[in-house]
Order: sequence, then C-alpha cells, then structure tokens
Amino acid sequence: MSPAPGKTRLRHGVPRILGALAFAALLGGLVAGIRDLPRLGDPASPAATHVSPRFIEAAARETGAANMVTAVLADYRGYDTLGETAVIFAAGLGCLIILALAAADRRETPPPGLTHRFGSPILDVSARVLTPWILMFALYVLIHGHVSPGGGFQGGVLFGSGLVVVRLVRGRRGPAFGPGPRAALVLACAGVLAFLGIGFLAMAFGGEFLDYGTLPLGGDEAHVRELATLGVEAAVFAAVAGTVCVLFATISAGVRETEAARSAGSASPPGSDG
Amino acid sequence: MIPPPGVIGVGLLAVMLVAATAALFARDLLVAAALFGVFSFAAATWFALVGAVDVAFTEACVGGALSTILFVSAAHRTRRWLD
Amino acid sequence: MRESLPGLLVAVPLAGAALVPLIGALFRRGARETALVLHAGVFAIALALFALVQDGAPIAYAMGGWPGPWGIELRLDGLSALMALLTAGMACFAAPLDLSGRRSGAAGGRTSPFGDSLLRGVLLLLLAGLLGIVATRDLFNLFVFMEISSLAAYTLIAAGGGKATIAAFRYLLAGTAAGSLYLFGVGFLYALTGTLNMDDLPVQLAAAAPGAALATGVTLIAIGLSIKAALFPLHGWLPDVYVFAPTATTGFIAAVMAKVSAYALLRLLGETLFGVEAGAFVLDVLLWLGIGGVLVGGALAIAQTDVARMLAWSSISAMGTILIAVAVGSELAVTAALFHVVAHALAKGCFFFAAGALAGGLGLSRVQSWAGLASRLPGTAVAVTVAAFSLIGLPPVAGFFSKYLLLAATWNAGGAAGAAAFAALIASSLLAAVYLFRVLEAVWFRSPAQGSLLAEAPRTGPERLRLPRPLVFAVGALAALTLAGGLFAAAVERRLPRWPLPEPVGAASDLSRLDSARQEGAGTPGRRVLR
Amino acid sequence: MIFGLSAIEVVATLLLAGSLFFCLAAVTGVLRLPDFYTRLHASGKCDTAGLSLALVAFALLAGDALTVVKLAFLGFFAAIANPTATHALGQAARRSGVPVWTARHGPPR
Repeated sequence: MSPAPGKTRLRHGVPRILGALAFAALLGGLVAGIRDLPRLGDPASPAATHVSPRFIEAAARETGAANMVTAVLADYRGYDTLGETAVIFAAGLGCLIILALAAADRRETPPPGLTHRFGSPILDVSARVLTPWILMFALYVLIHGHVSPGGGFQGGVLFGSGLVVVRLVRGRRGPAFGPGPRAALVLACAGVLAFLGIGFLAMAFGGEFLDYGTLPLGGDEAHVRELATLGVEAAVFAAVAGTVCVLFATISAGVRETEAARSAGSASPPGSDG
Repeated sequence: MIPPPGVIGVGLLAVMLVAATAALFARDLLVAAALFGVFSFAAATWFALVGAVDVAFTEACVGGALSTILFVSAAHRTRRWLD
Repeated sequence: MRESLPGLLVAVPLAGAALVPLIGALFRRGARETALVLHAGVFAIALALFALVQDGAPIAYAMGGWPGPWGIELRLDGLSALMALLTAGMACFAAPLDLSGRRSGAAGGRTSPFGDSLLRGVLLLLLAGLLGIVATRDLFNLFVFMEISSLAAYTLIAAGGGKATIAAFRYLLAGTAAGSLYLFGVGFLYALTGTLNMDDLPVQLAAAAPGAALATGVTLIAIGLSIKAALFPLHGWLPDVYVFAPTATTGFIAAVMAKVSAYALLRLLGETLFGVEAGAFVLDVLLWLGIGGVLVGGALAIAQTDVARMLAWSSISAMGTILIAVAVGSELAVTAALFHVVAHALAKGCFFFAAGALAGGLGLSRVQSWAGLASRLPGTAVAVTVAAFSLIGLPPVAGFFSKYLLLAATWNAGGAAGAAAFAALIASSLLAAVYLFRVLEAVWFRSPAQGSLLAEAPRTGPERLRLPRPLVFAVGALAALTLAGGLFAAAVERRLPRWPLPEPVGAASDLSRLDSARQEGAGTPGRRVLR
Repeated sequence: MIFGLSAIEVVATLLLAGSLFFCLAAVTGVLRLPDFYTRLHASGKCDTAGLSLALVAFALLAGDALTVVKLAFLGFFAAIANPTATHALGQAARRSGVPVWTARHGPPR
C-alpha cells in the first residue's frame, strides 16, 4: 500500500497541494498567534515579570556567575544543558554509526579521507599563525563565560573548529595534529561523563543531582557553585570539541581525491596513516 | 531596555528569509551551503540586535563556521548537483 | 534514597550512554556486559519507583536543588512511574539483542571500528530520552529529551542499512518538523506566561487572557506531539520505519516510543492545559482523529501481505484507540487507556520481535511464508497466537480486558462522539480479527509450501530451525506477560493510576509556594522540595 | 571644528568614506568584472582595504584602550585570513579548471 521508500512523492499531485495548504495554514496560524503576543523586549510582558526578576536579582549572588545567561544555563537549568550536551553527543554517535556502517556495507575499507594536502605554503603559514590564536580564544571563551557571553559550548565549537582548520589545510599527510576519531570519541564520552560525574558527586554529598552547592570545595556557596559551574562548562567544552572532531573526521572520511588535486601532485599512497 | 530592531532588523530578517528560501531551491549543494552560511550570519546579527548576545555568539560559531564546513564536507561525499 | 530515585532514573542511562562507547573505544570488550548491567539497574530503579508511588504520593525532585519554576522539576506519580517501568522493561528485552540489523546470511557481517558498543550506547541514550520525557515537569526539558530520544532512534533505525536508512531519513524529516512545531508552541506559551513549569503553567494561564496566541501555541504543541506519536493523519513516517529497522529496535520502538509521545500529549493537554478552552477543543478534535486512525489503520492493515507492515498499520490503529480514550478523559477511560498501553506494548513487542526474528533471520516476511510455522517452531507459534489474541481483544489475555474497559468507558461517555468511538472500537477489533486470523490460519492450519524454508528444514538435529536465544527469551517472556496480564487483570487494573492524578503532598497551591519563595528573598532555595 | 565635529571625528569620517569607497569598488568589481579570478581579485583586495580603514576609524572613535586593542586584533586577523581565503579560493578554482578570461573571449559584458 505504502510506496517504496526512496521514491519522493511530494513532487506533484495531491500530496504537494496538501503540503502547500498545510504550510499556508501553519503560516496563517503563526501570524494570527503572533499578533496576540507581547511585544519583543516589552518589560511588562509575563516573560519579563514572572521568573526573570529572580534571575536578575539573585543570579550573581547565588551562583557566582556574573553573566546571567551562564547562571541560568549552567546552574538553574543545568539539567537542560546536560540534555543538550547529550543531544550533541547523540549526533556525533549517530554520524559515526551511520557512516561507518555505510562504509562497512559496501564492503570496502573506509576511504582514506582528505589524503592530499590541498594546501599551499601560504595556507600552511596562515594556519600556523592563526590556529594557536583560535585555540587560545576558545579557552578564553570557556573560562570567561562567567562574566561575558560564551561558555563551554561556544568554546568547544571554536576549539573543534580550530582543529578542523588544521586538518583542512594539512590533510592527513602532515604530522598528526589533534585527536583522531577514536581519541575524539573518548574525549566526547569523557566530557559527558564528567558533567554527569559532577551531578553524581553532588548527590553523594547529600544534595540533589547537579546541586553544586553541596560540593566540598571550601568557601561560601556562591563560590563553590562558581567553581562547579566552571567544571561543568569544561565538561561541555570537552564533549562538544570531541564531537566536532568526530563529526568532521567521519564526514570527511569519504571525500574523494579530486582529479585536480591528484594532478597537483599528491604522491604518497592514500591511507598511509589513520 | 533594548531598542526595537528597526530598519536594520527588518532588513536582516528579509535577508534571512531570502537566503533560506534560496537555499531551499538551490540546485547546487555548495551554493545551498553558502546560502545557509549567509542565513546564519544574518541570524547571528539579528540575535545580537535584540540583545541575545550569547545566542548570537553561538549562532555565529555553529551556524556561520562549523556547520558550513560540515555541509561542504558532506556535499563532497555526494554528487554536487541535485537533479 | 527514595528522594533521589527520580534523578537517578534519567542520569543512570545517560551516564551509561557515554560509558559504554568509552569502554568500547578503550578496551574493546566489556561494553555489552556493562550495558546489560545498566539496563537492569534502570529497570530496578523504575520498579522501585513504581512500588513507591503505589501509596499515592508522587515523588518530586528538584534538579540542582532549584525548585520550579526557576529550576527544572521531575515528578514521578503513578502515571509516569507506570510509563517509566514499561519503557525500562521493554529496553531490557531489546538490550541483549543484536542491534546492528545483521542479516543472518551475511557471515561476519558489518562491523564498525568500535564494535557494537556505539549502538548499545545509543540504545541507552534512547532509553534516557524516553525516561526524561516521562519524568520531567518542564516544557522545555521535555523538548530536550524528545530530541535525545529522536536522534537516538534515527540512529538505531538507520543502523539497519539500505532501506532502513531511507526510512530513518523520512522519520528524521517528520520528527524534526514535529520538534520544531512543539518548540514553537512552547515559545508561545512562555511568551504568554513566563513559565515553563507544568504546575505553574495552569496557574499563570488562569491569569492570562485567552486569545489567538494561546490557541496557536496549544495547537502547535498538539500537532508536534501527534506527529511523534504517529497519530492519524500524521502517521506517514511509521510503516517504513517499523518494517525496515533492525529487529531489536523495531520491537522496542513499536512497543513504547509512540506511546511516550502520547503520554506527553495526555500530560500537556489532558492535565496541564485542560482548563484552557483551546486545550479542551484540541482534545475534541483528537477524538475524531483517533476514530479515523482506528478505522484507516485497521483497513490498511488488512491490505498488507507483509507481516511487519501489517503490524505497523495495526500500531497506527492502536494509537488511535489510545487517543480516543485520552480524549474521552474520564477516570475509567484513562485507566482503560493505560491498560491498553501496557497490553499493546507487551503484545506488539512480542509480535514484532517474533516477526523480526523470522523476517531478518530466516527471510520469512510475508504472511503466506509463515504457513506451517507451528510444526517447525511451535514455541514461537504459541507466543504469536497469544500476542494476536491480545491485539484482537480475545479472552483470556490482557488485550481483552483493556478493550473491555475501553468499550465501557466510551459507552459511559455517551453522546454522538461516545457512540462513534464505541462503534470504532468494535470495528477495530473486527478488523484486527480479519488480518490477524489470516496469520494464525497460516501458522496453525496450513502446511509449508513445497520448497520453502519451513518445508525443507529438518525437524530435529543440529540443523533444525532455531532463533537466537535472546530473541526467543524476549518473545516468550512478553507472551507470558501478556497472558499474565489477562489472568490477573483485576490486580493489574488496581495498580493503574487513577485519573485525575492526586495533587502532590505539600504543593497544594503553587502560587503559595512561589510567594513563600519570594518572601524568603533570594536566599538559598529550599533544598528538599515537596515529595 | 568642522560642521561641529572634532578633528578626530573628521579624520574618522574621512576614513569611513574611504572604506565605503573600497567596499563599493569591491561590489562593482564583483558585479562587472568578466571572470571568477578578476572578481576574486576585486573582492579580496578592496574588502581588506575597506575593512582596515573602517577598523582604524572605529579605533579613533572608540576612546577606550581595550576596544582599540580588540580592534587591532580584529585587523590583524582579518589581514591574515582575508588574503589567505582569497588565495585558497583562487587556487581551488584553478585546480578545478575554472576558465580564465582573456582578450580572445571578447570584451566583458
């Protein structure tokens, strides 16, 4: 009854008209609904008067994080952040599984990936100059997330991107830089586990899960929470950076060497490392 | 108090709308990836404009830089053109 | 200990999801054993919670020590404990199986560089996501865990390779649209009330003026969750997924995944938003859609020749049944719905595990190819028969009693809608009888076709037909549970939660709690919140 | 004081005007030049110049040492990344055989 998968049906005919109608209805509903909502940034709206004042007044005192966003994300709603980290981790695992299994299905050894250095001396030098700054900025974003925009998530993405830039420029032939897929996976797992570990530790010391205030780190509660938040952010950092590396490694693993790149002279046999 | 987005905000929203629609109908996957990058940067600027600096930062990191790289890598694994 | 169980319920599988791939990547062995221990541990936690909430008092848990609406609260009451128990239990049956969708013909088969530890981690992730949906009292947190469970499910389905990948991709498109719609809806509700907490939301909504924004938000949430729950007419992704996904995944997903989304629908529309005009209206619409789903699902199941595809359409019909009961919303109806959720999960899990074992392992996917099954695999044939009886609603198995309660509930509801629902339920049983008796006839009364696998295989000796042992265990245990659910129906029914759910002790009024928290100033929030 | 602007503001305005000119030139070049390489040339060179001038103008107007340092960093990174990106694009185009415009192709459109 149902059509074979792979045949895209939404090309023509009734389903397409139905799709267009559904889209129009959704759009109409959204527009009609949005007219009723409070204006963007309205200080009298419920979003600004109900829960937010507590965060604005007490976040810095209670959690030790001057950046309210960090306080909410990592402390008040740390459980959500744990979930988001798990979402990213799930995406990394999914890519790894689906692409690795797809390669195994074709009964071929996984393609060697970006074998050629499509770089040139200019790219090489630029990468050498820029990468340390990118990596350092990533760490800065992680640590400075308490007082300014940023945090583990953005820092992790930046750190991963920095490593990816090197891989892009140097290919696999250059000296190994950054983690390989296995090490990246270990890093991602360790990050998620570290986040959960902080939560379990808080439980072990008599608090709720993720209740940083109970951790025996010395000092007053706000300070302890601040330190624990930093730990959590570092865990997110590791998980995200690891996942970014896993994603890039698995997705770029099948990139074929183009004709042009071969003619540009990559002499060494593919898959000489991995 | 955050000032209302104004002309620049409306312009950014228009850019986002156009870029997203164009990416949807682009036949060339690399063009679609590039248009998605445009969308992300416009979105990041818009977030910054309405005061969500953290969100803007994240959007710039993820949408503008990382996902574009991943999209291009993924496009290399497939045929470049949709038919 | 009692207080910390809800936190552990989600945190333990989540930790397992990271731990198992880590063990696989570092040591290459021990991952499977770790995963099994963790699944058993989660089941034990869910069982303990289910036993603890039997006395009626829900167990609340404030994540991070921050009470709602500032922090995220979990709550395990009778309803969520039941769903958690069902989910964790079904995961235990799927956990020992081969998750990679390997066909038995391909010796050696597919190997990822990390063994199957990644897939085992993803199954734990799926479990964590579903349990997170079940336990949470926070709208956005529900979305986060919905995403976790969806991503894990796409991966597990796509691991089947080939057509399963395409089915997973279509599921991904539908699921992403569903998630976005749900998130839009939550955004509307947050803009209107400033809260995400399910206990606080009704209080704030009572103060807010009803309008188009509220109606839009509620509708978006309902559509999003309906897609996830594969409710007619938003079920398009389901049949291919159930047919092509690996056996273990299909058995687990078919048994619980859509039902967890239906649970979220009941929580949000039936409990949190029921006082809202739009919420009640959406429930009315859902009742008629449920009736449509029952009839369409049943009719299309008859048209199938492939067992798994037939079961998939039967699942759409069953989701319609559950939806009808949720929409009727009386105490009896919700009890019946929960009984049906349990009975259907057990029977459908059993049937799908059996069908997957026969289709994946032996290539017996069509109804005719099951001819003569009873003579070669009598145990499987008995289990399939028990499951089929439950799906049709014949005594003495669990499905009969859940159908009976459903019929009673719709009869009591009265009115045109009640009568239509009653008729639809009768029709669903008749339709199920048509398509399932066809299977049973082939299994018991036909002899295998000449030259078919069932005819050729020797009856005894090492060459005789056998199914993988964990699968045999899962099929047998689920059939036994289905039978037990029917034999001890009164005891099961007594343990189902009553609707409407009891107020948690100590949180009679959320407003008073908010006010007291405000008066405390912003000092340290209450560590031990209500239980 | 010219039009009520201080000397620094006047200089900054002039720099911004120059920046705008280069950006405009880049846009014109991208639109009007005949092939990929010449367009790349226009956008790469003029964008870098326009950005640098704008950054100097902002630094003059900032009046805050930290902001000036941040802008200097921005300029430094843009000065490295922008030409490198242009180079990489040109190299990739050359390797994948994007045709080069010569006089034989006739006058530019």
